[in-house]
Amino acid sequence: MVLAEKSEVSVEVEDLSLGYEDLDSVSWVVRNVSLKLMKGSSLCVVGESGSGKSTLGNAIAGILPPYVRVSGRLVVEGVEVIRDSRVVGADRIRGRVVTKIPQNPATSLNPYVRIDRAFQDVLREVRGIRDRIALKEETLKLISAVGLSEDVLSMYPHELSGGMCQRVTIALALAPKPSIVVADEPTSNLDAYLRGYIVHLIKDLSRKLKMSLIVITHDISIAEVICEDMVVMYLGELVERGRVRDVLREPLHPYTTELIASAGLQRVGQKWRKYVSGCVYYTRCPYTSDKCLERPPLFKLGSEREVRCWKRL
Amino acid sequence: MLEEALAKPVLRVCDIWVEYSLSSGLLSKKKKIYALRGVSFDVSGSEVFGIVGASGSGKSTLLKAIMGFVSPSSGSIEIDDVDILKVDRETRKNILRKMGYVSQNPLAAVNPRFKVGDIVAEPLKAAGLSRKEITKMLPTLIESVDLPLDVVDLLPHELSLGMLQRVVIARAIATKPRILLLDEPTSALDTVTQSHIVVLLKELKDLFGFASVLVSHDLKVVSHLADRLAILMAGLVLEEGTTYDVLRNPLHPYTRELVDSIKLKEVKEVFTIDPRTCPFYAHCYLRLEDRCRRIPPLIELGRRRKVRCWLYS
Amino acid sequence: MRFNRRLLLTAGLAVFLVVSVLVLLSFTYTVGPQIRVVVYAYRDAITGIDPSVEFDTGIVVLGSVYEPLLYYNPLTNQFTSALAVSWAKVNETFWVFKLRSNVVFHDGTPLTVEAVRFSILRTKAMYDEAGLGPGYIWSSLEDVVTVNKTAVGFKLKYPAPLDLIASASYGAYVYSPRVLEYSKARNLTDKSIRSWFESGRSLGSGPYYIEYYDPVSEVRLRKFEKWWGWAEVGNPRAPDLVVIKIVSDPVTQVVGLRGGSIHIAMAIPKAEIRSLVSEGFKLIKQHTYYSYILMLNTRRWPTNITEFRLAILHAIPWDELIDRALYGHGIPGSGIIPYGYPGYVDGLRFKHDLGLAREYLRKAGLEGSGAEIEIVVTAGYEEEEIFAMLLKSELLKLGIKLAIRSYPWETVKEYGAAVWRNPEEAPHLIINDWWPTYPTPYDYLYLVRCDSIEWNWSGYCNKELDELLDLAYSLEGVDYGKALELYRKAQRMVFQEAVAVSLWTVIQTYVTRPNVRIRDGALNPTYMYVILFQFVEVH
Amino acid sequence: MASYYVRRTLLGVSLILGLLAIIYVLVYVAPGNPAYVWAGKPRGPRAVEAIKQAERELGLDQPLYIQIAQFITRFLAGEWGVSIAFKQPIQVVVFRSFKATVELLTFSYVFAIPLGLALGTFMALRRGGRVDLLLKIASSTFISIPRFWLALILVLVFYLTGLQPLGRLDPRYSVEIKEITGFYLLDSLFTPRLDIFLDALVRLIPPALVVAVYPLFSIARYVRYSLSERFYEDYVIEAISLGISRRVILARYALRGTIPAVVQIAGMSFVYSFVEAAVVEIIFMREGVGRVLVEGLLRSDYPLIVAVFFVASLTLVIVNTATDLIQKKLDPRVRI
Amino acid sequence: MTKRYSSARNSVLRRCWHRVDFKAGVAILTSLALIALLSPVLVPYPEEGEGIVTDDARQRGPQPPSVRYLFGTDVVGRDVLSRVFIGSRYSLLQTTVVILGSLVLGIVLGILAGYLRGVYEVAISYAIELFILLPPAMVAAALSVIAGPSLYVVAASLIATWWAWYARIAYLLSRQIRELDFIKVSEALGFRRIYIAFRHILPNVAPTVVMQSIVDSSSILLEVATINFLVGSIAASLDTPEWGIMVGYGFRYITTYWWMSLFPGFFLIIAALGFILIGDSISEESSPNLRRRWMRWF
Repeated sequence: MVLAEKSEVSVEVEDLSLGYEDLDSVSWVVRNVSLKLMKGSSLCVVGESGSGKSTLGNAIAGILPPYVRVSGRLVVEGVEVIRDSRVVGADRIRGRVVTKIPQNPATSLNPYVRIDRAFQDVLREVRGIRDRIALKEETLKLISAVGLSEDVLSMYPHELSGGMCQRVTIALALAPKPSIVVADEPTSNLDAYLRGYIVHLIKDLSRKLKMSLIVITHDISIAEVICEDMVVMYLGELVERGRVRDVLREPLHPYTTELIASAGLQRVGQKWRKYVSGCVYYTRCPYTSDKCLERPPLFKLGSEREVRCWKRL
Repeated sequence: MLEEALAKPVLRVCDIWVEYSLSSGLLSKKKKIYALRGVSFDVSGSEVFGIVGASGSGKSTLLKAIMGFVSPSSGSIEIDDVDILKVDRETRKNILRKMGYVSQNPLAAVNPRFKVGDIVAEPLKAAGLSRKEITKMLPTLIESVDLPLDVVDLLPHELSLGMLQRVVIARAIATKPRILLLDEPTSALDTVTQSHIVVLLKELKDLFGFASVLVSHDLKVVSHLADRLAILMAGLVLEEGTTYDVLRNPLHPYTRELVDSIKLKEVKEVFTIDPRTCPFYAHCYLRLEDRCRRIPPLIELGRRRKVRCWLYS
Repeated sequence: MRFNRRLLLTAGLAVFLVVSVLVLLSFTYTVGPQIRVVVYAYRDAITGIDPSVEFDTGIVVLGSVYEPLLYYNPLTNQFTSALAVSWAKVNETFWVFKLRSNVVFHDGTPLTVEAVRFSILRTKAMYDEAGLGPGYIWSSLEDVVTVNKTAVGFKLKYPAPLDLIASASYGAYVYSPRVLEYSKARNLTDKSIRSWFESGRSLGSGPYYIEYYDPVSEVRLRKFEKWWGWAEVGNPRAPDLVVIKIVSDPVTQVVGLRGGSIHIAMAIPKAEIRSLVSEGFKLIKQHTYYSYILMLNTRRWPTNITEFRLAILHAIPWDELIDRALYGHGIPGSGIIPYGYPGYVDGLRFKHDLGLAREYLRKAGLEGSGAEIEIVVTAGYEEEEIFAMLLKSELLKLGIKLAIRSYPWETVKEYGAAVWRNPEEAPHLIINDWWPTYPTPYDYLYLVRCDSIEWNWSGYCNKELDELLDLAYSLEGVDYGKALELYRKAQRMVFQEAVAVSLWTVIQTYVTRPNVRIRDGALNPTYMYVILFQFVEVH
Repeated sequence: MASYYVRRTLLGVSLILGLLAIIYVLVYVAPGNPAYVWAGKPRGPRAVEAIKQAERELGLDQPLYIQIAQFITRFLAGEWGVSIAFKQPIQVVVFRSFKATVELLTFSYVFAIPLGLALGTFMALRRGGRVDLLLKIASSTFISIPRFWLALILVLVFYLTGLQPLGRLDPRYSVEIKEITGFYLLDSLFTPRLDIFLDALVRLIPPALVVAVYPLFSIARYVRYSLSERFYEDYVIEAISLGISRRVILARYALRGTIPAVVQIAGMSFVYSFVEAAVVEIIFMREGVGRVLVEGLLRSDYPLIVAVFFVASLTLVIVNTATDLIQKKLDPRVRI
Repeated sequence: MTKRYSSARNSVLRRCWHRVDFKAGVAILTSLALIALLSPVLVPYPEEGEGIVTDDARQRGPQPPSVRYLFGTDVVGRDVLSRVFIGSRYSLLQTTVVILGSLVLGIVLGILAGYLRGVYEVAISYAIELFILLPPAMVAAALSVIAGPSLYVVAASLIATWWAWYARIAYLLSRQIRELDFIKVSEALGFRRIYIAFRHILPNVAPTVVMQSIVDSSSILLEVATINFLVGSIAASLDTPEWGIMVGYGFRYITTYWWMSLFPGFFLIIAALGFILIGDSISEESSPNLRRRWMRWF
């Protein structure tokens, strides 16, 4: 493997489609998504459940289940992960270059071992640290970085609260010293009260360790706090992309508008409309025209802004 | 007149204590853990009373106690001046029919093998309505929660979570209850659906004019719906007041943090709660040395404003 | 694949360890003495080895371990001396037996008059006191007395053929009275004596003693070098170690025999014998008194009708029976006393004649009635089952439905005896396999006595017959010939009433490996399945 | 923590008491005449008296609950009675054969369990592949074969080849071996004689093969199934995403949760085999509990049946309790 | 997250139809069922199949497999093919009876234990733990001694032990379900407990238990056969053309007339395999992770 020369691009997604095989059909959950992530920057993927954002995140983290179908191209830190409808390099990036903060912290920790054992596994396997004292030191460093005390190490996962679990998983994700961290809905299973805490923790750590950060969330207000760039997805399609500031100030796609409104617990959007082929958002869009029966292309507005809506034309 | 009607509470909860006994061993003594410690509040007219607390604060237990799923060790729960803890089973059942209950997880709240129509019709059936009457009433009910009519023949797993929650709400309001108990009605949903449900609940309240108790960990959701609210922690009410007052001028340090958390500001996580001290003692930045070790009394500060903090004694 | 490499390494290490342990052990290897071994595959579990109480399969062990005063061979009608060298009837109620002088028991104590007295009185007492064992054969005995140091006298209450009784295959064994000391027993019937014996010890005077006793799987007998008879037998090739293996499965008997794990097999499937013989295995046929007796329930409709019973008996395909059920290893039954046994009457047979059977059925008024009857057979006895199946198809031709039920032996016994309590519960037909305790015809005719409520499965009661039998029995000790005459008469009565018939008498087959020779003296028809191993040669 | 063990053990003890009660009802309260059997089926002049005596001993004239209580106390005090069929104290009859059965079963399971685990893991890792398909068909077929049929085929093979090590030991050796533990494989090492050890081993392998087939393949099938499920558990996916190697994920993450169930399956079938192995024992001329039971059945030996029943169930209670305790040890979440 | 209790069951069956092994299993069992149903007209010697030794049979005696007697004839000359085919009725019926009996008993008791609290729960769950401990072969053995051996006794003793497995599943499931909100709401609405147990809990418990019983069915078939072999060969009439008994009967002649037990044993294995194939497919298809195509992925 020849590592590509050090470029500024950390993740490059080109026309990527991901789907799951079923009996004799494939349900595509991500369709023709392209995006780029620069080194050290942070990106939010926002969308409601079923928008394919988690699958996209998993692909970038290199954990595609065996029944997945792919097309397009995915390059992570110079390693080609997906090429020519095949997953080729997932095991080269997973845990080495990318790690993932899971959505469900309570079930994502090995219930059979104590926390320190989980750290040792990662450190030994991925970082190759064998020395017991070094292991202990490194574990302590990690655990204190997320603000936990030493006594957590001798506990089992089920003895921890949700917030503590999430912090342990964050520390675990940092253990391999990745250059990219994918956080998949890091706050969705936490009390509202803790959301801010975890969001800030992730943000601070990624800044401090100079990692690229990909946050997958349905809550646009989190994106506001944590990210610089933002991608809005709906039913597997990328509908809008841009700097977070710009998007929030002036949302171009009606779905983005709905997302922003819903963060303030306001409701916009249509009730129910029959689905037709064409724009994916047709069923809920308040501003439809006949044009919407045709699938809109991704309109580029400047270098950093893209939107998939006829309204912009 | 209006004042009087408002003043007469529909639901009055008085000094409720709920305990769980946790047996740690056959031979060792049973440990008692209090889920609720002397909680009192009342709800009148078509008021929405919100209760905010982190997980483990006892907020769900409170609703369960009102519904009779758990029995309090002392205290009284009066509905229209009848103490439901003291009446016989039949009367109690009749009173309970005046209440609707919406729970956190719509999946657990409906029988997965019932059709939506049957689910919604169940309270009507319990009220002794004939099949004919029920079929007549169903469409209005379904429409009132913004669902298409053809869902009545679907099974729960064919609906999305948001739709299912609407079904649960439809069931709760089927018998036109005096009181609606909402136990985290939105916490399992993503932000868009969440906003839809919140809007729906608001509409329904205006339409039917029932009183309701809303329980949530998310101050944002509660503040949108509730007229008054109480902050609950470790089974103790820490603060109570109108939503406007509490949000504008939070008195208790914990409330302040909660208000901050709406804006995703960085807050401290609450790890340890000693049941013998003020629940926020370990994390309070205003700690008033010795006194704070004891549990402060609930201090009344003017009309409908209470706080449990030594700061105001 | 680091995972596999490590696994491989561990496995390799384990193998190395095991091998090195084995090698180390092989240094301590010593060759045991070469001994002559005979493995005798017996079919059933051993039910006990108390010589005074055992009344069933234990004889297979006891026969080589203990000796009676006399042996009797009914085929030749001759007595041979065992522990008694000579004997005489002094008068009708007093017998004297002179004991052999050079006999020692397995613990080294010599045979004395006291030992004979002790053993026989204990046998009698066990029956009288606790109802256990075959002690009833001594019911005529009043006392055993010392005549002199080497002669023992038997005082009787009434005349009885004591020579026959003393040579009975059950209940006539002599053993050392030292057992009282060993077992710390207080009296003859003390339970501790039984448990002393049953825990696998022997105190007899026979050529072998019990070394290991597991009634379910195997018994090991060791050669008793001090046995008095070795010189007389003159068999230097007698086995040093006899293993009586319980091999209940006939197939395993064949397989074991062919492979060498078994030397003598007694339950080879009949269909298999010919091919084994052609391979060089030796076949020994032994005449027995082991009979299968069909009993007909006379207390339940419709078998309570004599004509109906006769119809059934004429429907039995008699000529086919031996061939189909026994593959020729049997003798057709006649009456109920087996061929070659005192009191045997030839020609008491029915014929397979469906026409006659229909006739009887009409007489019984049951023609075309579609009567349903049932037969109970013992599970695992293929002969009985095949018989039942044949009968079933024949009866079907007469329009009678036969239901076959097969149960374990104990259950069969309960069903049989039920005829007295509740005849409706007892089956219409039932097969009893029967062999004698000591050679008297009474033993067979006992099956149809009124007072034999345990074994008379016909429920047949005829006072006249009973009186006849009582008379014959009392004459046994006085005029044996007259007694036999009466027994024959009784048998004819039973035949005419069609209550019980002997289906066949078994010819027992033993198959041995070529290197084992069973001499003539090793088998005695009154000793079921017993091989006297002093007469077995191992080459 | 400690109290969990106490409680589980107490449950085990209560189950044993319950078992005894059931067995009593099953065997003694049924029709038939236990007193007659208990007295040794006496005949003759004193028989009625002896039966009366036995009735008093058994307390058959008492109400049922007292009978049960008496039975349990008698049983727990070790008064198991004397076998009707074999006249020996029941403890002697049962435990002698018990050792032989345990030797056979232990030997089979010692190989079957790890092999089954390995095979199952192998199949799970290659699920969907051709090797997996082949092994899946093979294992499905093997567990479809009833044990008696397999034994039967083996007999046929033996018959045709004419070589067969039957019994537990060559009779020559059986008089030389020192009985210390009752397990011949061990005793021969204590004796110490290599040839005896090899003889015992050679005779043990064929029946052990028949016995081992079922646990081996059922464990393999279970492991394949449960492991394949487990690969999608959140914590396994998390471990994968952290780049932990397959070896560690298998050993510490996926297999960890499978093992208690495997122990349970193995334990259950181990005890059920007490009876089922009877066929194998009969065919291979070995002693064994199952064989004792069959012999007892043929002779309506109530006390013996009760004892075998009890010993088997007791083993099952012990195995079950042990499994639960192991599970607790392996899985810190378990709470009862 | 609460587990979804319904994963569309009918779609599981639909999915199974796409599997080769499921089809093979169904094919095996259908043909066996057909054989069982039609055997009286299908077989050449139905009388012999039921156990009667006809004159013909006596004439021909034991014969090895040939064109005329495909599976040979047994020791008294009966056609083995007829016996095996007619025997399928007994074996399959017995298995079905055991499954249905233990299902009904297990589900009812399990739900009662899981839903009713207090003494009922304690008593029934203790009974479940207890009955699981009884080895079926032993119970069959003991009952055979007491009640006399028969196919009914074998079936009864299997039900007596097997119900506990289903009851345990039903118990644990209904204990989970009773904590769910829809049960609580129904209770609060004032429905009777018996109504809730049957309307709400039963439909949610039964499919899982039934599914388990399908997966189990091969074990039950084999257990039935084993017990029939063990208890039957010492204690049942050899007339009965049940497979286990036939194998046991033929076993005595295995060295000479090997076909007598080989063929019924063979059918036993085929039937068990059929059940296993179906059970496996169902359990794989009903698990969302297993039904997907799989290759090594980490």
